[in-house]
Amino acid sequence: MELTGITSYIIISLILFLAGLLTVVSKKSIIGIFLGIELILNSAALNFAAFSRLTARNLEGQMVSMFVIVLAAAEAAIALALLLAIYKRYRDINADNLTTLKW
Amino acid sequence: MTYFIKSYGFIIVLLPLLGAVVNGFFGKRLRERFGGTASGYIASAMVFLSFLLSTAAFIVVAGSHGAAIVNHAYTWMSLGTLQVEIAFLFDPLSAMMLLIITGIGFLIHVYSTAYMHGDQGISRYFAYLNLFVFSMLILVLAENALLMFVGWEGVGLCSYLLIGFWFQEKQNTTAANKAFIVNRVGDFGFIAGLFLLYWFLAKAAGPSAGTSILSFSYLAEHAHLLKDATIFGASLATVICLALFLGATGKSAQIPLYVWLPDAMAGPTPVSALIHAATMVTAGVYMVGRLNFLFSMSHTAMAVIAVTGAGTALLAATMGCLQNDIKKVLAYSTVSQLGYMFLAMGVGAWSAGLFHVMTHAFFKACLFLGAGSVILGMHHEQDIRKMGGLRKHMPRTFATFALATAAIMGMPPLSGFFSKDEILWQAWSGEHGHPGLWFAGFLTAGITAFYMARLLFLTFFGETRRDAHHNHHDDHGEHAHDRVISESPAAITVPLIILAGFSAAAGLVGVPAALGGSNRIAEFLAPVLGHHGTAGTHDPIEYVLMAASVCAALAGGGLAYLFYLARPDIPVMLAERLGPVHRLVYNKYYIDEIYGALFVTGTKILSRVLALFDRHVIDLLVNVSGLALRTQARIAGWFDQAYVDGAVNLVADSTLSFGEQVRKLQTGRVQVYVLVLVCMVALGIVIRLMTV
Amino acid sequence: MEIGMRDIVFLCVALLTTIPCLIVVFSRNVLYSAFALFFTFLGTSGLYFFLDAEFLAITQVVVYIGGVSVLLLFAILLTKNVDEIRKTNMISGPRMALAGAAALALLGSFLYALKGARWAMNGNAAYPATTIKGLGDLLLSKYLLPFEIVSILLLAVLVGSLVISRRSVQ
Amino acid sequence: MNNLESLTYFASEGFLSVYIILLLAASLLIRKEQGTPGLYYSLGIFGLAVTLALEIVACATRPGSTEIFHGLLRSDSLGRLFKILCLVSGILFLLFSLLARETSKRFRDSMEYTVLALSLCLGMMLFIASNNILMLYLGMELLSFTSYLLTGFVDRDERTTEAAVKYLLYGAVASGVMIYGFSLLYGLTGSLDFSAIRAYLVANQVSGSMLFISIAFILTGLGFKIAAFPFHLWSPDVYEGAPTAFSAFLSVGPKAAGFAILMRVLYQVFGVGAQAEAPPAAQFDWTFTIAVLSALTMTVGNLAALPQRNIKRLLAYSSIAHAGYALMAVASRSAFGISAVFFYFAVYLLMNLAAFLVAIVIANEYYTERLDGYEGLGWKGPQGAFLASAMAIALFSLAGIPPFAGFIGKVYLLMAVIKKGPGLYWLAVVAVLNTVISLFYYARVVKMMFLSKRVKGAPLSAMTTERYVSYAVLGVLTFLTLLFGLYWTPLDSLSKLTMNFLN
Repeated sequence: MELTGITSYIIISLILFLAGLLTVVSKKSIIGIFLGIELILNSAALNFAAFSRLTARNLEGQMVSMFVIVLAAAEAAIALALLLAIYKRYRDINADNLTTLKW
Repeated sequence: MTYFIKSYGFIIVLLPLLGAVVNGFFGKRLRERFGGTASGYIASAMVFLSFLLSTAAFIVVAGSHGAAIVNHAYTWMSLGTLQVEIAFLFDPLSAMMLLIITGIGFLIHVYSTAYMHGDQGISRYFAYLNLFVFSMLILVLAENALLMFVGWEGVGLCSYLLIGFWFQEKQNTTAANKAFIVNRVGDFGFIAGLFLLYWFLAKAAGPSAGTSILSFSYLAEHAHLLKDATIFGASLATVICLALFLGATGKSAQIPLYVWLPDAMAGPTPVSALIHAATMVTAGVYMVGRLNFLFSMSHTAMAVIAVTGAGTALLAATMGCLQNDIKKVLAYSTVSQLGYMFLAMGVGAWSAGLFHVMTHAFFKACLFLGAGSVILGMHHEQDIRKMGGLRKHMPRTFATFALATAAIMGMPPLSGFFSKDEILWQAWSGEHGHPGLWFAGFLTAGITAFYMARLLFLTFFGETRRDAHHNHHDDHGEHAHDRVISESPAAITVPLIILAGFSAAAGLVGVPAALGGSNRIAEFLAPVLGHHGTAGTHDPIEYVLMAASVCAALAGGGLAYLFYLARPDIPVMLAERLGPVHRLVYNKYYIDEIYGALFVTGTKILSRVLALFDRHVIDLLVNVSGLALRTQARIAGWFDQAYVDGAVNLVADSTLSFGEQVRKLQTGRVQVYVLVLVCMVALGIVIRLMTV
Repeated sequence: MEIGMRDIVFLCVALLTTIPCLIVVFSRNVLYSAFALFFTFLGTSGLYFFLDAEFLAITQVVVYIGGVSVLLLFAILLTKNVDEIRKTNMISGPRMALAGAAALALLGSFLYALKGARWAMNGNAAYPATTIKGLGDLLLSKYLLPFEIVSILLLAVLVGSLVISRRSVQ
Repeated sequence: MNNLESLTYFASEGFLSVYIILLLAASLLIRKEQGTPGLYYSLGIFGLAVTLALEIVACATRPGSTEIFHGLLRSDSLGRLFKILCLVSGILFLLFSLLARETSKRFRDSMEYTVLALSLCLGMMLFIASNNILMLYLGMELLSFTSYLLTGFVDRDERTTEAAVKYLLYGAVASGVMIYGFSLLYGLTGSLDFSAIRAYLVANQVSGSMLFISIAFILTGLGFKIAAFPFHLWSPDVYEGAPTAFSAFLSVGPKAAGFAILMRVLYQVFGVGAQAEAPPAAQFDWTFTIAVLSALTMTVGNLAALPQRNIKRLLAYSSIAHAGYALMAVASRSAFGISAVFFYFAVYLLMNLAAFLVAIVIANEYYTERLDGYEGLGWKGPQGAFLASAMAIALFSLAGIPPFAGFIGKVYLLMAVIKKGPGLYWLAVVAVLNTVISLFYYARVVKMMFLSKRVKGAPLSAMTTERYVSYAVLGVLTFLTLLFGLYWTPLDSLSKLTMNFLN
């Protein structure tokens, strides 16, 4: 097994992915949650790039990675806007505050 | 005229719908413009027109020597092999039902104009009533089983609406809900039966099958395919018939689903007469008759029907003996008479059963309307213990009521005598008959005579006892003194007289051969139902049985005379002597309570498995094992009134509380939502990988 | 197995990617988490170089490190007093425990699946020497449509975020 | 087919894209004070109506299935019909926004709202038509991002922003998981195009476990879009918090789009049972998985709806339940199932939007979303009677009671399941039981409207222009609900067209 082979990349991306999930679920601040989401997207982009180069050997995967990066940025913009709205109302960004809507 | 029916038969059905639409949407406008009676006139006129057309249809059918006339209105749906048409079937069976529904329906509409006079919701009432007639006509005229089911659901809905008509009182809505839910159980059986039927026939006939598998003509032609089919080891025909019969027990109030009918008396009295006596409840009988070719394929199902019918007849009759609410007595008597009809169906005496449907429609409608007249005269008093001596005040009501009572008791030569004896004779001698069944019917005849005579005597004879139970009704008592008991107006008495006339004479269409008649009704229905029974033969036993049942009726009547007129102290004494039995019957064998108990137990299991063995359940086990009679006081105390009444609601409540639990999943924390997502995905993947 | 220079560098980059991402998860200081994320992005960018995806690596640096990370820092500083930051990134223990169990389950099944996974090896295809030209060609031929659509998407997001943030700034 | 040729198949989407840009440009020229009330909404409705017309023309003139834009998109009847459905719901969405107080009063001249709505529709259309992983992702994100923004667009109370944030966080995770799953699929098959993926799966032995993980992740994203259990938790909160017009839209348009693409992925990529070439990838038979999800979705939705006292939340849970019903036909894995899903959504659009429209009128009038606001509605004069009857018809239709269209829709779904054979009979039983449960909460609302002892609150105020429009729309929706309950042959033949896409 080659160290720079596909498996290494997949394991790295898997670590990023799971770390992202853990972050999303456990952090109390909305920014913390969002860090996790970025990790998840990053892991997917890495996967696409790795498959693109090492197994499929076409550029399509890289193409997706690029779009994923762009969309992540757009998502960050929306998140920031909403974050400010939340902060304005609660003076806090604890996600556990957001429980008016339930049951 | 044949052409007219063939092309425009649907008008008969549409007229009441038109009335319902007019009353439903413009009722308020009408009332403002023309006063409250306009709704009633419109509704009655629609049904009357429908009745006229029905008469025409009847004449056509009678003239065509049994050939069915089908009016294809339009293709309702076409789903692959299933094509359902809105088509109406005019044959002797449906023509007869048509006359009963529109005829009696019309009389009851007229009666209602007086009975409901001044009620706030009068246009709503007539809209419902018209809608009911519409649905019932669909049910009866449907050319295929699915359309029939539509009518079946429709009458259920109307019945629900009408029972809860005075929804301001909680007990009425409770009764309506009970009727609705119990009927749902039955409907489930019906639809399951249809499903099986469709499924099997579609499969058996293969791609070459016609597209209208559920039409009655197709069913009649292909029912024989079911002969050797089995499902889960049981005969398919039996399973289908039993499922359909479950539907019939729901609608026609048979064991075990009869419990809704007595409660349904909460509705206005004309409704009780129209829906819960004359028409809707016979839907089950009609359905069995319509599908007789199917039922005759399964001996097991026939036996079940016959036994259920006989059992219901007997059980309900005993329950009727100790009721004190005038409408409840009639309700139990309805259940009992329906039992008779199913007994007839079960022994294969199709035409006898339907004959009884007809006669029963007349005399029971007359009785209910008479009861309504009495209730009106007594200013909404329904307790027969507080009546008495009414024959002087309400002579016309009394006369018609007495005639109808005699009819239901089976006094020759009134209508009830002929239909009942036909059933009893068939129960003895029919191909599926059995002396045991006859005996149950015979016994029922006696008990019926007893409680009907009791009703008559307590209501119309003796002295007025309006103050006897004064202290129970403090709030109304003071007013009662001022009110005078008087005969009802003509809009009420004329329908009564007409119905009484028919109750007396309708039997003449079915005079059996043994009495020199030719049983014309059986002959008339033969194209649909086939020739059954032993018409034409003379068996001396027939006369013996006939005499026996008349004697039973006379004995019952006499006993009632003894108990309630001559020696009123006897029933009191008997009640004391036979305390437990009396209480058992008086409380209707605690069937409602037992159903309640079953539901309660189910609820416990559902919502709190851990609490399964809490005090109540252990109590229940102790009580059941300790045998009912000794501990019934405790059971009765335990199932307090609210618990029992709410039994049906409890099912709803338990579902609700379950929903409350599910709702708690939604904590409002978005990270918990994500957590659920992650865990579920992980769980799914792990399960999958472990099982491959 | 012979370990060459390339492998050692790869290992370093891989560690640079994965170790910070654990800090992202477990740090209680949101600033630390954000900086750690910054390093993860940097490491990913390095991995892209290993994959001969220079353009992607540069995009990653520009968009993520230049844009997203700064945006995040911006958000942190905008919504918090600097003194409070220390205790702002609390972790919910029970949720972490449950999610940890789920993550372990996922990890296990993934590793199990990885053992039998047969990726679509397309060894014969010629991989372009410079990916930038290839990507450019693709963007102007097959992927022209997504390119256009993403511009509409960015436009819509811009318009929408502006409305919402303007409202909250006012 | 190359980009230029493809444009002829792309008329509607192309028009919409250009229109969005033009609208943005035009808004720079119109100064705020010049704008007439409702101008942008009307412009938006116009744009969508033209798009709809173009789509209908395309549907009529371009039958058959074609891959366009080098296989990025697919032009076929399944997509086109679902697009028409989504566009209709989009038009109604803007109309409802105009009619609802919360969106019309303060944002009467909001260009941004309209642009977001149009972009959302564009996203939906691309999502439905996508035939490529990238396009699917892009379409879905265009749809999602604009949805997040529209949810939080109106600053009505604290609930709007909360809903938007929850929606964003949940949606981002779900789509992140999905794109991760797609990356695995790309690794397993080496291609982004669905047709190529399909061909690879058919030709090669692909690892079952990894493929399953990938499918599970992909289902997470699509399940999020259709709000199926266990990915449904966001939807009640978002529906309750979002502007009512938008909740109404969310429960129909994006959900239908999600179903369209779910079926495309499941049937086209992972194979349909009826096809002769049983794919080796059919090591994973997803029928059972979807069936279980379907049963759980409808049960959870219906049970949770029982105790609800807020009409929007109640309809949200009911919408979850309906997704469960529709999933049932997806699980049937047959061409008939596809047409049943379409049929159901066409009917669902009518009845659900009618219910939401009544909720909008009531919220305008009484400022309440709680069920108490409906007490005795049926007795509040002719207006009240009309509203209450329309609501009752909509709810009974949702419950699946015979003379209404909802019943026929359910019959189609059940037929699809039963045609599949005894293996799925249990699902049909679960569905029927669920229908019974659902009757409880639908009937409760009807009961409150008609059988309530007290007539609560003031009588309805006098008619306004907005009210007339609302009633006209409500009348049409209700009429169609009734009509399709009695005569649905046109809808039936339309839905049969969707089956073509498999060829």
